[in-house]
Amino acid sequence: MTDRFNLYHYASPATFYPLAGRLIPWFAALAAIFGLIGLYIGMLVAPTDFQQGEGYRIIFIHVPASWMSMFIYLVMAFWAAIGLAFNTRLSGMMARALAPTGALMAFLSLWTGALWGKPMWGTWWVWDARLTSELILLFLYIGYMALVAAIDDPRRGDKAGGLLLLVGVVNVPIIYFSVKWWNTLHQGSSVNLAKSSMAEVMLWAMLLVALSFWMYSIAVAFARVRTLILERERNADWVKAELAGDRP
Amino acid sequence: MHNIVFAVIARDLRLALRRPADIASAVFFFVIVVSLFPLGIGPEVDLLRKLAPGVLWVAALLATMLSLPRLFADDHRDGTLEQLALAPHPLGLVVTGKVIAHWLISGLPLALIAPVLGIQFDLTADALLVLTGAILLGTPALSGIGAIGAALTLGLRGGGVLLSLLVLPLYIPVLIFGAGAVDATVSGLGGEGHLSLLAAMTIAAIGFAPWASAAALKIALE
Amino acid sequence: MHNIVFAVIARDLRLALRRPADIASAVFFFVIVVSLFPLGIGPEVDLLRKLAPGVLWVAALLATMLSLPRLFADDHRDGTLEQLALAPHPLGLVVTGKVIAHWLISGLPLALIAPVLGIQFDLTADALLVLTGAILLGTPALSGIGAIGAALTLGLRGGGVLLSLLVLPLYIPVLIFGAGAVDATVSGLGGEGHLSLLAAMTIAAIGFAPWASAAALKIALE
Amino acid sequence: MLEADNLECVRGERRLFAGLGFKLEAGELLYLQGRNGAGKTSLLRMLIGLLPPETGEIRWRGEPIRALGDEFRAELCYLGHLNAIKEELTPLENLLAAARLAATDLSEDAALDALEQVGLAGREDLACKYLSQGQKRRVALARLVVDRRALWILDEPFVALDVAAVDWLAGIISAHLQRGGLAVMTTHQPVDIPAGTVRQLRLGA
Amino acid sequence: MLEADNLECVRGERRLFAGLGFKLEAGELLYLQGRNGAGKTSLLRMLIGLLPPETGEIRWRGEPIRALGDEFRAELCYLGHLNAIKEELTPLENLLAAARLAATDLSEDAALDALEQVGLAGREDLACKYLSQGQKRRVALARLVVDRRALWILDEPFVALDVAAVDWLAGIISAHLQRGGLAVMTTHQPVDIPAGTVRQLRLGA
Ligand code: HEM
Ligand SMILES: Nc1ncnc2c1ncn2[C@@H]1O[C@H](COP(=O)(O)OP(=O)(O)OP(=O)(O)O)[C@@H](O)[C@H]1O
Ligand SMILES: Nc1ncnc2c1ncn2[C@@H]1O[C@H](COP(=O)(O)OP(=O)(O)OP(=O)(O)O)[C@@H](O)[C@H]1O
Ligand SMILES: [Mg+2]
Ligand SMILES: [Mg+2]
Repeated sequence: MTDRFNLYHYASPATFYPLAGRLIPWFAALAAIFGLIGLYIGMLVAPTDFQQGEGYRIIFIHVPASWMSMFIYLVMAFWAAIGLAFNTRLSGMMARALAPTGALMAFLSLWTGALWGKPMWGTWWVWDARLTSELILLFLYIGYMALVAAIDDPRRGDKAGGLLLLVGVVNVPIIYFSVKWWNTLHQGSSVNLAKSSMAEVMLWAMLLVALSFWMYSIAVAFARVRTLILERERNADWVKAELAGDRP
Repeated sequence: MHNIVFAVIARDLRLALRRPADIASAVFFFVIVVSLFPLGIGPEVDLLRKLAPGVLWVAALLATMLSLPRLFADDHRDGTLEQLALAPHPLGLVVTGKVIAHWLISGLPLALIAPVLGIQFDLTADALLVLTGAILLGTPALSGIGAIGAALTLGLRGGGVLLSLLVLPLYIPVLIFGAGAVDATVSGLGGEGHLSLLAAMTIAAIGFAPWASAAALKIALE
Repeated sequence: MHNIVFAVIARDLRLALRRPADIASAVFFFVIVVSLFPLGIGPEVDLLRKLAPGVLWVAALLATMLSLPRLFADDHRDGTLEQLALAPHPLGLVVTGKVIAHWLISGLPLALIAPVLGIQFDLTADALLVLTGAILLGTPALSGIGAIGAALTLGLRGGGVLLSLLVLPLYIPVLIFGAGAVDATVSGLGGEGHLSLLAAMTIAAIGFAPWASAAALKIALE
Repeated sequence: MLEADNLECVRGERRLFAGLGFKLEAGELLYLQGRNGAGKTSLLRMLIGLLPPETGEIRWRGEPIRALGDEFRAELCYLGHLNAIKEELTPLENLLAAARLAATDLSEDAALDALEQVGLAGREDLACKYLSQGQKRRVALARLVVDRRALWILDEPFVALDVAAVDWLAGIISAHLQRGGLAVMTTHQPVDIPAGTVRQLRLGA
Repeated sequence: MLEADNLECVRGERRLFAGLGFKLEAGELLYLQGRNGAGKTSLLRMLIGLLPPETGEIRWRGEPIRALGDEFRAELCYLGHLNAIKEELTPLENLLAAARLAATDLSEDAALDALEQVGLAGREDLACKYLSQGQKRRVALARLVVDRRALWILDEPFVALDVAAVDWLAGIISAHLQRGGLAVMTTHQPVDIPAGTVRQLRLGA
């Protein structure tokens, strides 16, 4: 019972707003630190690949961006489900706040992938299952943002957008397993928990960059959520006080 | 229980027959788009034969999509949708009826005319058969997925374009496997694998889409 | 006299800005359709380069066409069109304003994004320049011709599909010369001839179409 | 039978009403009043379950309507600002289709009879798009003639009707109340409902 | 000023009226009556020139309106069943746009004043789609407050208005008549226009 109460307590925009404000600098700092170390290892420490030369180093952006693009979508779908089931105010805002970062990550994944494809496969783009489904993911992000922007009533927008997120969630496993289900040009999964086929340094670099992206996503999402909260609750007393600068 | 599905189908078909130009125009649109490509691309037969599956499928997609905005909009505008939502049965069944009617009006005629167009692209009898089968199997999925998009964008001005933005990406798998089936047949690999994937997508879409659409409709009606 | 043209443009642009998703979505639709073709057709670069002009133009055509049904429909439904027809100036001027606004909202953005898409099809800088020029010159004609179709089908249910049926054939010349200009440049023949034909079509369409549309609108209002 | 408890309605940033409650028994009519924009339509849409109230609850025969779902809707008949008729269909087809979709029985004879009562004799087979404003409204109202569901929710039913039709409709509503039905209604025109208990509720200051 | 001569109206295969004529002078109101479907809306659409009459002629200041064209329309203000407002625009924007498109001058202050008069103060900047049925009608009516054209043609202007607004509109029409304007109006609600000469015309048997 108290657990439940706590959950609702933090799900209230009025409590979440200052909390997010306090956490943002920490996440931002972590993002910078992990990113710098990861890129340092990736770019300078990791050995040159005997097959691919230096070009392979794009992997340190490509793989973390691809992971994040899928993960952020899952998180948004999670918030959408919570919002539709319990009608909580914060969930819709969380989903909205995450969307641009997700789209950015999907775009990064496609872009770095395409850059890499030119030397590796001799072409920027092929219509294979993984690449296509990742492109669909980008379109889903864009479609979500367009849909919620087109609906003026924020609550209705949240609900409609949430539904779209849930419908699109089938795409994520397709991206992930596409290399297994269809034989594609794209490389199969080489990182898994039990054993890794990658050199250990490379793995570390990639994980660090991934962590950095993760922290970055949280920081920006919190920042966006704060503006969304202010916008939506602009008539609530606590927001008026906040804007007037009464609050410590 | 299933009476309502049939009632909706009967009503929608009657409305469609009241303006037969509608059905005819979807088919004409399909025909015109398919014929536009040779115009923009040039007359080389080999090239055309290569393009055929892709062009036919893209045209089928667009023809379906063009009729989507009106799937719920008419009922919404004149208040019928409200009444349907207030009827004492699950809204999902109503939507199932509407999706089936939509397919009968827009998907089925496309499948019937597609082989005729395929002949002009110099496709073999085998390929034509697979083409027809693929369109028959794939278009119900297009109607189902389209219903979700139509419901989500209902009542939004400029919904038509937003709708295509939402729906087209979801149509891509149908396009890939639909065109893939024909391609595979042409190159002698056999299209069965693609066809069974299409069938799976259609079954999933028909089973699931009406309920997602119904949820979206309720949001639109608030 | 020309005040009214500007008043109409200002109002339509304001309405469009009130729902910016509209403009964005037309462009996205264009982008998506252009990307669909490679999907259906396969990834060979040479083939794609050959297709590029045709595909880009067909997509521009479809994107324009998709926004046509709403050109007059919104004004018709809420009674504004009646008021416009009752205003003390020629209805043709009002329509001129609406056509110009339509081009600014739908045609211009396409021209701006087209070169970016062209790059992906591996077109040369020359070809890209001609492509942009051709789309800039050709889309006003599309808006003008489209207005006639939109006016003729106004108020008819199923108008959307009927509209494309009427308008697409009239778009074919624009398509042929538009794609032809790029093709000619790619093959080193120079696209000027095609471009000047496009310009001529646009001038004719902009001068003539509004008055034909106005006549059609009066019939629709009876 | 129909109870509303502590309802609050917020549209955009405007609170239209709060703490609103009422009880309605068989044979009673709730006559909702209030100036334009007071929230009458919004309240009706809450009562039929299309608009979730901000706070508060609506009960039918003691159960919350959200929990009842189809059971509640089976007893509900709603007539809104919009006529819910298809312009391409004839009045007769419209009436029959509406009945089928609402899962109520209606024979063709009964439908023809209803249309005659609303003064559309001779126009049963004319597509509705050719009808005048008031005639379209009458097609929508024909549903009420044959309707035996318990709860009628009517949003400005008298709009566009001529004097004779207004009287006729008032009679139809009275008959419904006398049968033990309930009704909730808004209208800006002063109309006299001859039978049944009329309760008034005024929204807004 | 406004004369109609021997008008005949045929819709489909139905002759709605024939041999209809009237004369209306400055300061007079023509109050058109008739049951639903009698042809009131059809007659009004003839008067504004959108529906050509089967036979007969309509004259304004002695000239046939078809010949006058823009000259006639410059003196005409029509308010139909539809409100002719854009749902996305605010009431203020709607009013200003309507004035510009009708080529009449309207300052922003005058527009704000008109909106206040129709009771929309505080909602000038809310998109019209959020307004209630009656509030939308009021936005459309705000045009009349500032309108100084000679001939008003009003198709059921009182629909959806609450009692206060009905009175207010009746006053506006009176003022128009007293300024020497003309008006043709239909309504099913009994409304009292305090000033000007009211002529009645009843359509249909
Ligand atoms: C635009 C093109 C591309 C897209 C959309 C794309 C997409 C993705 C995605 C979504 C993942 C993460 C999935 C997972 O971890 O299983 C991934 C991982 C990966 N991609 Fe790509 N990719 C593209 C091009 C390339 C290219 C050209 C290469 C190199 C030949 C490449 C090599 C890899 C590798 C090595 C991984 C890591 C797999 C693992 O270790 O699990 N990708 N890519
Ligand atoms: N997003 C919004 N922001 C502010 N106000 C809103 C919003 N949406 C709706 N409203 C207000 O809510 C009210 C809706 O009222 P409703 O339609 O229920 O009125 P009504 O009593 O039926 O009026 P009428 O008699 O005119 O039909 C209006 O006053 C409208 O201005
Ligand atoms: N194609 C047609 N065939 C037969 N009758 C038609 C046709 N088109 C219109 N009508 C009839 O013409 C009349 C149109 O009347 P109009 O709209 O002018 O009526 P009104 O007097 O304004 O009525 P209301 O008070 O209901 O607004 C209706 O009676 C309608 O049935
Ligand atoms: Mg209302
Ligand atoms: Mg009328």
